[in-house]
Amino acid sequence: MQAIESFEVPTPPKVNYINAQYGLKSWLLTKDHKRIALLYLGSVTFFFFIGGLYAMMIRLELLTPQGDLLQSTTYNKVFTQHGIIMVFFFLIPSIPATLGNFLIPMMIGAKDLAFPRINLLSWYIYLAGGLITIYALLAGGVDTGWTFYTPFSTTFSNSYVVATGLGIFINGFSSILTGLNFIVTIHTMRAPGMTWFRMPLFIWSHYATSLIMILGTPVIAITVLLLAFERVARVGIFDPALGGDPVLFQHLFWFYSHPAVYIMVLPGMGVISELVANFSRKNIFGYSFVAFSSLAIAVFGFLVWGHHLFVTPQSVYAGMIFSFLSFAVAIPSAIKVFNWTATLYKSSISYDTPMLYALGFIGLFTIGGMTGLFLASLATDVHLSDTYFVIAHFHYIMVGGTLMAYLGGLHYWWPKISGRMYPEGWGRFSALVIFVGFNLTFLPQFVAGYLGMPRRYHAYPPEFQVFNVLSTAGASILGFGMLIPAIYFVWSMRYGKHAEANPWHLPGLEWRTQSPPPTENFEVTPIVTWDAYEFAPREETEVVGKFGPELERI
Amino acid sequence: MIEAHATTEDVHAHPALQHHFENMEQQREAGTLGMWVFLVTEIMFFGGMFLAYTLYRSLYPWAFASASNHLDITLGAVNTGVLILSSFTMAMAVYFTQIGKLRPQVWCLVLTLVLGLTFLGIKGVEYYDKYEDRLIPGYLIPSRPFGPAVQQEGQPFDEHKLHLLHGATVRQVEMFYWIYFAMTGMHALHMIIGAGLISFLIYFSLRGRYDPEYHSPVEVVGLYWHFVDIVWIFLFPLLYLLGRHLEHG
Amino acid sequence: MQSWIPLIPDSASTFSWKVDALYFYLSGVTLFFTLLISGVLIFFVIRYRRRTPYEIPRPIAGSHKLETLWTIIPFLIAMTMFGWGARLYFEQYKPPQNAVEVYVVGKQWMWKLQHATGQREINELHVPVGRKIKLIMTSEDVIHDFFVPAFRTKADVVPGRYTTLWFEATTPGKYHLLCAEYCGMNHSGMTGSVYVMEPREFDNWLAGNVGTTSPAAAGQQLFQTLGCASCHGANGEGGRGPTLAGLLGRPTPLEGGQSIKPDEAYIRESILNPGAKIVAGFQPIMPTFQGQVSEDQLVQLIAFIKSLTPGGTATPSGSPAAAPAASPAATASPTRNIR
Amino acid sequence: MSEHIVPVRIYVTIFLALLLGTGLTVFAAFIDFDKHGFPSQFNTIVALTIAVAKGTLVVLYFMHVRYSSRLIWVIVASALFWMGILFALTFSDYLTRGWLSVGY
Repeated sequence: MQAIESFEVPTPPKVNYINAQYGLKSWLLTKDHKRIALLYLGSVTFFFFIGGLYAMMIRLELLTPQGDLLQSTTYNKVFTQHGIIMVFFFLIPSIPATLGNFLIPMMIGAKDLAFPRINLLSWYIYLAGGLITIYALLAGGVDTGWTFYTPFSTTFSNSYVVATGLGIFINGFSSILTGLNFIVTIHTMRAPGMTWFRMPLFIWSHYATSLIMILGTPVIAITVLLLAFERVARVGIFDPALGGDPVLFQHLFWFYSHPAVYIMVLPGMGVISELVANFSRKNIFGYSFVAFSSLAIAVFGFLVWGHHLFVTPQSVYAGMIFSFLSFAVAIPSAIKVFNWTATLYKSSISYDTPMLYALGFIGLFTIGGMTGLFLASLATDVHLSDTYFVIAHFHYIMVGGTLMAYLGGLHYWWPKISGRMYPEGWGRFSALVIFVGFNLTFLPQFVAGYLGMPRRYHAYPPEFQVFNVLSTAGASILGFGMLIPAIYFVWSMRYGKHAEANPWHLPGLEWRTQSPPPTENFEVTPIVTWDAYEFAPREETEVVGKFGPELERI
Repeated sequence: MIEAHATTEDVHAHPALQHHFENMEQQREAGTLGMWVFLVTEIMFFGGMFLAYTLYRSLYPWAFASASNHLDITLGAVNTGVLILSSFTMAMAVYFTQIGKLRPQVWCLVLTLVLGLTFLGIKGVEYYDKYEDRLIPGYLIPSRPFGPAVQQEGQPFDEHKLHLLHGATVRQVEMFYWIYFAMTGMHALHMIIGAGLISFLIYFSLRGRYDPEYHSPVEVVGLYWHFVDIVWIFLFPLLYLLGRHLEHG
Repeated sequence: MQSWIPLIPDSASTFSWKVDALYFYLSGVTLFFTLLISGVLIFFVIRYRRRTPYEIPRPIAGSHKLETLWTIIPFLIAMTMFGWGARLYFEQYKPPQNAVEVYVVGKQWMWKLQHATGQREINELHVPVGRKIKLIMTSEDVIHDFFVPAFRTKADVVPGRYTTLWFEATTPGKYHLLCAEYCGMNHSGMTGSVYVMEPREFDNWLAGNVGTTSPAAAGQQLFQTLGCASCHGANGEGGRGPTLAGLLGRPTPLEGGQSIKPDEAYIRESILNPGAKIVAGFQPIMPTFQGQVSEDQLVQLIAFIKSLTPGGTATPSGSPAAAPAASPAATASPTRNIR
Repeated sequence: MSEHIVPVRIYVTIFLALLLGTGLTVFAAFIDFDKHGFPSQFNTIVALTIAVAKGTLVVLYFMHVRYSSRLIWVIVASALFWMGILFALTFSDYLTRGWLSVGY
């Protein structure tokens, strides 16, 4: 109790990073990580709504089995562009480039990221990549699927593959630079006393994410570049007609694109660790296990790409290696889920909107993770690969996981970012709507997938219609649910209640400065003498979790 | 709980110290670390191409040997020497910056730049030779030997010019040249970027910007330059030398 | 049966129930953990809801025992899944001896199939119950994927190489044949049907569909016209080139000390790129046939080479063990040209 | 706090060693080791060994890793480790493709 009162920092409406300077130029040339985070927030949201629009088109088309709304060429472009926009321009930058950018320096007590200019550069690179991609979409679109499998993409597709590839190539550098900046910042910019094991888990997970970004992204960059060259110049590393091997492309592609899944979900896990601990006022159960499981995921994530190639078919023996490793990567994720759940034991749980998202995340991520086992298991994957089961599985991770975490984090840090409170009632309502809509959209797809409905089908056998109708209904609810936060966040920027420095009464460093923070984050460089999530003095810690003597004896 | 830390603005703060760093040491450390992390991404970037190279050499060993024997080993070896020398002068530039000798520092940088450009020049000569020999793959290159375009017109390409070893086909030789141009082209691009960076260094070095306390940029560009050197150290034997012993076989 | 929404697809092969069993096991584990986690979550959320605004719960240090427990138990469960799945996968992708072979060529956006006895089909496949069928598949253009949900099996069809798929149908009926790898504009139209028939019906069907040369016979024709026979012998007995009769599966030493077990891909490679893997003791004198033979023709040459038996004469009507004895197509004239 | 300054003598030595390595690798490339009873692919092994040695010298001395913090060592090692992953797992596919007997 005592501890919490002492966190209070007076919040006079002072000079902060938002009103420190005015004018468009001050935003476009800013080197402040918080402003760059806002630039990212705006552009990422823009791409999210474009991607969402494509999603609605897909769902509307699939309402009927005949394929009567869109032509097949249009439909192919729509799902391709949905994938490309959502993966490369929303999911990958979403949490790291907005929340990570905003919070990493604040959480470790730094004034900025190590390379502020590179940080701004990465946003411009992202924008350039995005604009080139949008150009490709407007000029005629691309129809290869976001996976760009050769030789379809190199030789047979008659669409804007090169421009899109270029967009993705350029965007990759934005991701690399962000990851580089985070790693250097976390290594060199920590405030005095901020040891590695005092860092919030959000930082650990972003560190792991950054590792994947710098190790994986260059491989997709060169792969996409070679692909574009092959298409333009008709030379062939990947084209069987020219002596190449299309499976090599798949190896190189998935060497990045599977770990990229962890780029998307690891930051989400970091957000959830923050939310679970802070909204139950409890130190996270098994801190070091959660921290190291992030690193384990980053490392193991690179060892499992071959499970996308079980039916390609790669060698049966390679398939077995990859299957084994894929099961292994499930373990660190399981550890996280168990620890989050255990954190809630004997805690003090509030039902604020961010916590609702966190609880939703844990449930949905469990389903998403467990259904991943069906795809890691060789024999079931043979039947399930390239069906709607896969679609449902990764949407449970990407939407049920990453997007939930992103929204939860955005609500949680909104007072810090904007200096205003969002409307709590609407927040809870929309969290509920999104949860219901999401499940209605994707749960039926598991069944449709096992029944054999292949993905990327414009028209489908009529017996699958019932699942698609359910999905489309769910998607409408989901889409509606997404609009609510978009509206009230914008509304609250002007009309929301002013936020205190520490509206949630939390010990984290980012709450020990005014809301919104000043340009250099802290008035004076803080000296950290406490652990992450230290709500009560350490002396009070129950050394042995009382999970019942019978469990402890094991 | 928040206590004042040592004042951030030292009285004698170095003019090059950026506002968000505590001191020059932290700034230098961040710069070096950043470059190393970047080099890791570069390694992975080239890694994808090395993987393709390894795969196709193991699939088409004879074609790769034939094609590789067609490259000019003298120019390749000279270029290796030139690049190693430039790496040495770059290391010396860092050394002279560290001990604060301005003139040799500038001279070393200039020498590095000249050597780098020499490398690119020799590379250009090699590329031109390949162009003359019509060994550049791709439809964009006029009158290329490879591919259906020419073959269908009934002008059989003089395969003997390629000195194909038994078991090699023109198609596979084309694969070698595509990988050759992709890898050396990417390497040359890195050289060009490096040359640009060194030009910047020379400009600022002449204005006396770097001193023993602040030489992070020289050091960081040096790391980059050495990395490009290492890539070539691997490219040279892989592209020019392997299969050489089969030349007269 | 269709009055209620089905949860599993039709079962029509020997794999179906095996894959279903694994699927049910996985579903059971998933359900158990999902209910466990969400149950515990809901219980905690209600039991430990915040009661007063300023309450601070006592911190709890982690427990190594619990961490170990929930690392090892999921790992062991995962390993059961891995082992089960891997065993079944091995079974699915290791084709059995003496399977009836059907050649499949995928192209945008249709399936071209040909039985060993010569019958050609487009987007349809007729197979008998209780006989092992092995598909040897390749593509003319992009990657496709041969997917029959009722058989619980699929495999990509990749240009430039052969992939195989085998199954043994159990239940007569008409089942979906789908392309599961995105292949361009009309991907969703690249569908068809697999007709599983009782053996007697199947033989009748075969009898009613004579009229095309068997792939092996066509291959023999090609073998002559392309001049293969001049080095390999009219019946593959060998000469300046290696013996082809009984080549497949027979460990063969190569120049350079390696050894391989020739398969379809090796024959294909040797036709298109003869120098790649030269049989020990032979000169690399064979010219390439790259660009001179189509995918269909390659398949026919392979079928012919596979039909050759050591010491015997060519029996180009398909592998005798595979062709149903009653099939009139087995006597299809080897001299008829496919063109 | 200050970094280690490498003496000129070492730079010169390394430079000469690198030149020597280049000469050696060119020389070795023309020897047909296969004919002299060495294991197969010995030319490749020699060429790559020399290249690795040269690269290591550059990394250790020109790039100062020998005098750098453990962190830099870890970074260099992890880059090589990840390259290893890329190669090892990709080739786990290509090298085992022929293993499965396909039933003839």
